[in-house]
Amino acid sequence: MRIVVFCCENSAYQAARQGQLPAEVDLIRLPCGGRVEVLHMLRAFERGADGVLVLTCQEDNCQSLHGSARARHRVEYAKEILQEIGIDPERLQWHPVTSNMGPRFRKIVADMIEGLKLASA
Amino acid sequence: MARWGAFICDGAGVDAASLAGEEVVVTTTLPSQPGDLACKLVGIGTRYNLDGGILIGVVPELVEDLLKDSLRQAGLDPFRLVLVDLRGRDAEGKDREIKAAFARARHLEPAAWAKSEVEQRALIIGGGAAGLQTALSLRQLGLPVLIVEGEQNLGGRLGRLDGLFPYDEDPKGWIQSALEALQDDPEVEILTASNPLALEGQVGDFTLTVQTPGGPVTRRGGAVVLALGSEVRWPAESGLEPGPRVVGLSRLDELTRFRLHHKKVAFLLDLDELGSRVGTLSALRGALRIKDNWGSEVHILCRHLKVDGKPLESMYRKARDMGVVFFKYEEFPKVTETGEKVFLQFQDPDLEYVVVDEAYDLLVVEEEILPAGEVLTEAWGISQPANVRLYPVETNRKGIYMVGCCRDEMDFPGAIQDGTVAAGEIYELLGQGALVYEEDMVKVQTEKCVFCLTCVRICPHGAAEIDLVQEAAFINPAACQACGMCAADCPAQAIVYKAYDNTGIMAQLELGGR
Amino acid sequence: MKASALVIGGGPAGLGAALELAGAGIKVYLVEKEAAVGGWGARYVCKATDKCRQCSACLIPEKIQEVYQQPLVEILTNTQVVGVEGEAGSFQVRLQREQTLDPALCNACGKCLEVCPKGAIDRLNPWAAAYRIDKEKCVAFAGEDCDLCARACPTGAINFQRPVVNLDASVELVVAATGHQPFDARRKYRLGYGRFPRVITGLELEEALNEIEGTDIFGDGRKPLDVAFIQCVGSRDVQEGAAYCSRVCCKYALRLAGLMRHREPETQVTFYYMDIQTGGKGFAEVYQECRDDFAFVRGIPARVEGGDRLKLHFDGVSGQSFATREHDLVVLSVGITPSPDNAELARLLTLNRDEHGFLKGREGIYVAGTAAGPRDISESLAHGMETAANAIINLEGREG
Amino acid sequence: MSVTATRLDPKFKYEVAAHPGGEEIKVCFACGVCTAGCPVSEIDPAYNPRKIIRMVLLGMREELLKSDLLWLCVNCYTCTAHCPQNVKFTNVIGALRDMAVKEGYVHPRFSGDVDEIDRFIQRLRRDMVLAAAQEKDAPTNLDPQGLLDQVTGK
Repeated sequence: MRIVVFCCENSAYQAARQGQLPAEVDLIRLPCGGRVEVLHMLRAFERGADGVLVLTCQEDNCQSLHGSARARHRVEYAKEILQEIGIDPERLQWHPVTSNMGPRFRKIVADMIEGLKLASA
Repeated sequence: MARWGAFICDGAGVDAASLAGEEVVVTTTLPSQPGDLACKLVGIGTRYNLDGGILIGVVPELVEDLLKDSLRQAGLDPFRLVLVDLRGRDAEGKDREIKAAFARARHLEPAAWAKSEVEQRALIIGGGAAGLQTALSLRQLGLPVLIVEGEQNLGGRLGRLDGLFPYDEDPKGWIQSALEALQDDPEVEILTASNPLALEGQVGDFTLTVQTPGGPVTRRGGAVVLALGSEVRWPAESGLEPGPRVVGLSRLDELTRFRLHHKKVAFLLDLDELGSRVGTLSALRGALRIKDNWGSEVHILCRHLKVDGKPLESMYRKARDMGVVFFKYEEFPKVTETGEKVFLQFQDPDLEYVVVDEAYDLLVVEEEILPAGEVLTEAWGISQPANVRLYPVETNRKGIYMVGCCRDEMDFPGAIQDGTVAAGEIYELLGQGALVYEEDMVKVQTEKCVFCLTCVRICPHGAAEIDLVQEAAFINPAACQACGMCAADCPAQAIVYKAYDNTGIMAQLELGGR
Repeated sequence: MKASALVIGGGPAGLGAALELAGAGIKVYLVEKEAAVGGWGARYVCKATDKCRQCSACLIPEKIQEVYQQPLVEILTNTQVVGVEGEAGSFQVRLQREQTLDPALCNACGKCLEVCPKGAIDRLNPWAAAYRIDKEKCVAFAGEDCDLCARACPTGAINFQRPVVNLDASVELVVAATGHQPFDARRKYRLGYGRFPRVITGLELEEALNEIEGTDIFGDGRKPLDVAFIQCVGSRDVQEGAAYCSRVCCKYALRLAGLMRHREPETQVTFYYMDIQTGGKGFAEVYQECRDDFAFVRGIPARVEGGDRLKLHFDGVSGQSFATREHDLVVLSVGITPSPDNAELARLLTLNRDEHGFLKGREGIYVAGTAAGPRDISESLAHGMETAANAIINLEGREG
Repeated sequence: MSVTATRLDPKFKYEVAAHPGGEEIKVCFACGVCTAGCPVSEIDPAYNPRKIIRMVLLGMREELLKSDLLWLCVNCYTCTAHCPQNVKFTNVIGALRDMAVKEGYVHPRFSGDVDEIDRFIQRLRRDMVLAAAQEKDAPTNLDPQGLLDQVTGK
């Protein structure tokens, strides 16, 4: 199984480093949630990812003001595309994770893995 | 082909032999002390004529900038340093983390640094306490300033106070000494009775157009400080009308200078649900003066008394000790007015069965304090939302700061703090006389740009501009704060963010699953 | 600017001051007596619900990273200031660094944790890259012969033979950002802290929520679903020598309550308070949003009785005068009190203290953050910046 | 109940403050800890120290001085120990009782009776504690009524 996690380096990327990461996780560091493109998320699925997470700052806590909001909108749009091509849109999720939310990061990843295992069983 | 070195920190638990690949010309282990590490890295980089390095360790981010700095000093390209953080990874995770780093490294292009001269002058709009403090601090740091003030005199709301001031300083005296420090200084220009018309340019080189009594003038500066102050507004929605028996808190200063024979005075605070710390401060100060000067019976009605600031709790206690009675109302009091008296009817929640029905000679009402100049900031695309990353004085745009009451309700020490902090930030930005930035960090491929203005519209930092000569968008490298939003949103894929370009991101995705 | 500065304390104010000073080209010795920088702020939880609640706790890891990346800041952990001599513009400072565990060598592999019989090795905060030895618990520091951890350490980071080093430095200015002490809730005996396990302080709730997702903070499956917050514990209290509002408690308590409710929507929250302080940018909105979700009782309880549930004796106004109510968790919103080190610091740095015991600066020695009075994280950061800016101004004045 | 302006006496709080024992009353900020810890309030919620102070500050002289509640305080000083502002409420009650007598709201004899009751209660308390103490090794169930009968000689 492979989970691709797009992380804002100001927040989720730091949270990811607090504690053990499951082997399934590939972290992709971005300068801001606003950098993530629909294309990146779709390409991740195309290259074999079972789940994709886009983890950014809280929306009103983004260094670039609208970066997190834009990331969320793009995830919503990409989910629609996934739906159309027959991939469960729940495989793609956006969550806000601030830099000091290590436990939350691990829970989101664990929930995703759990969900994927259930879906494939 | 690029020549890469792989550097493995002590304790990373990675076998150097496993990294052998064609582009790796040297692998070595490194000490963990940041200083030693930087030295060794630079030494090896120079000796093997490397193009870049992959640093594998635990928490290498902590030393990232330090290393880049050392590399730059050694004449190497700091932007071809890829860090691999192995914290929290098992053997398989480590392997994938390293592979992804190599994938990214192959696509990294060297960075070019540019340096541009800046205007060192700060353009301060607003000559109240916060604006004056910014100017004073900047002058002490040796930077020139321009102060633009709409009124005839400097001082703002502080200048209209007389005695009703709960701090050690005397407001008039403070303004006087500020003026003395500023007015004969050749590096200070003060434009009074003047209003800003337009602001153009970017950090390091702004142009401000000001309407002065003698006509419009333009001034250039490297930073802009908005010290626009606040406006006092009568709380009309409360249904109260100002009159001889009902006055606003802001009029209390002039009123209490006279000897009046009001036997009973009431203060009504928190009309807009929450009220302000500043309002409570003036009310307490006013109540104490009324007690002193008039000997009246004073009642203060509020929802929550604000005590979270230095003199507040002690003033509150002093007021109680002098016999001021406080009521914490839950339901807004019923106010009726006859020619001679103001009647307040309210329930005292501390005595639930008692409805107090009192006649007062004077009712002092807390007004709303609203930030001033919102029209201006909106027109110029400057904002300071309640975002902790901008606290205290930064705005969405680099080189533009907001200080004092135009960004939050604030007392005098708050305004002083804002002014000082802003001056410190400007000194850091402009003190060296030049800005250093990475050229083409975010680059517009002019041939692909279709002039759709998406980047101009979405750039949160106002860094995207239109270059009429090139007929394409242009990301101002000095103002850019490297979020990459424009690159993500450009419909023509014309914008490339070098360190995080699509090829690099895609290469990391190419690795595939197991 | 060629100058150097000593910043004592690596909490929010110290970090803010160090970054500001270094930004102006001043070499900074950032001295922290604990094993990692970050201070109290590094132990607080992110209180965001669906929205950011502007608690600023997330800024701490970022500022830590920034100081590590700032070449002009030399971070000295496990270090204490033992002597300061001289005057503004030329201080000679003497530092003492205890280095049994060298954080630069530690890679947090965890081997020492496994062998320590006393559980004396831990991480000071989740962002600390290295472990630390808790000297209170470690038997080797108590004089016993034990070096299990040192033998287990693969990198040689732990070495009990490593001597304490003395460092001398010449600096032009000193910033004391030595922080505060949370009020000791045991002093309010009747509120049951220290006697009943489910009476905790706000700080303990912060740390507990920081370590888990959800609200099962005791790990016993009994999620607290009926929570009482008692405000002004050790603040606005003449008897405790704290005749001031601590400024932070209303904010953190409301945010923590909001967070608990966000994590567990069935949570009932009751606030026992005198006045809610709503100052600070954006906080009024936070209060207005959560006001309808919580019960507010204007009255401070006098007594908490233990049992299966905790029984509070209080006097509420508006028709509930003298009453008792049961809750399954009581959180005491403890205030900010002057650090117990302040007396020693005042002697060492020749500083005065204000009427409450907070430090006051003098020429060349500046006091920042909660060492000077109650402040929250962002206010401390800003105060650190202001203090540093003032220091730079005075330095410029002296040079120019 | 509505209190009209004419019946409120703003001078009352100063008079109480000028009376020995009442000095600190004005600094009360109504946190309610006094009532929350009061053993009398626990039995009779109508007796409420916070409200009594409020009545003084508001100037409800007559309602307060003629009130029976004034005489319920058992002088245990719990409120004084708890008060964060150092209002010594037990002393305030003393001052108010004094004023009630002086201003003729109660007969001076009544004050003496209250003293008698207090002394009697102290004796009763002592006897009950001693009775319990004598049997402290054996499990006992206190019989207050029996003890009361014993003390009053019934």
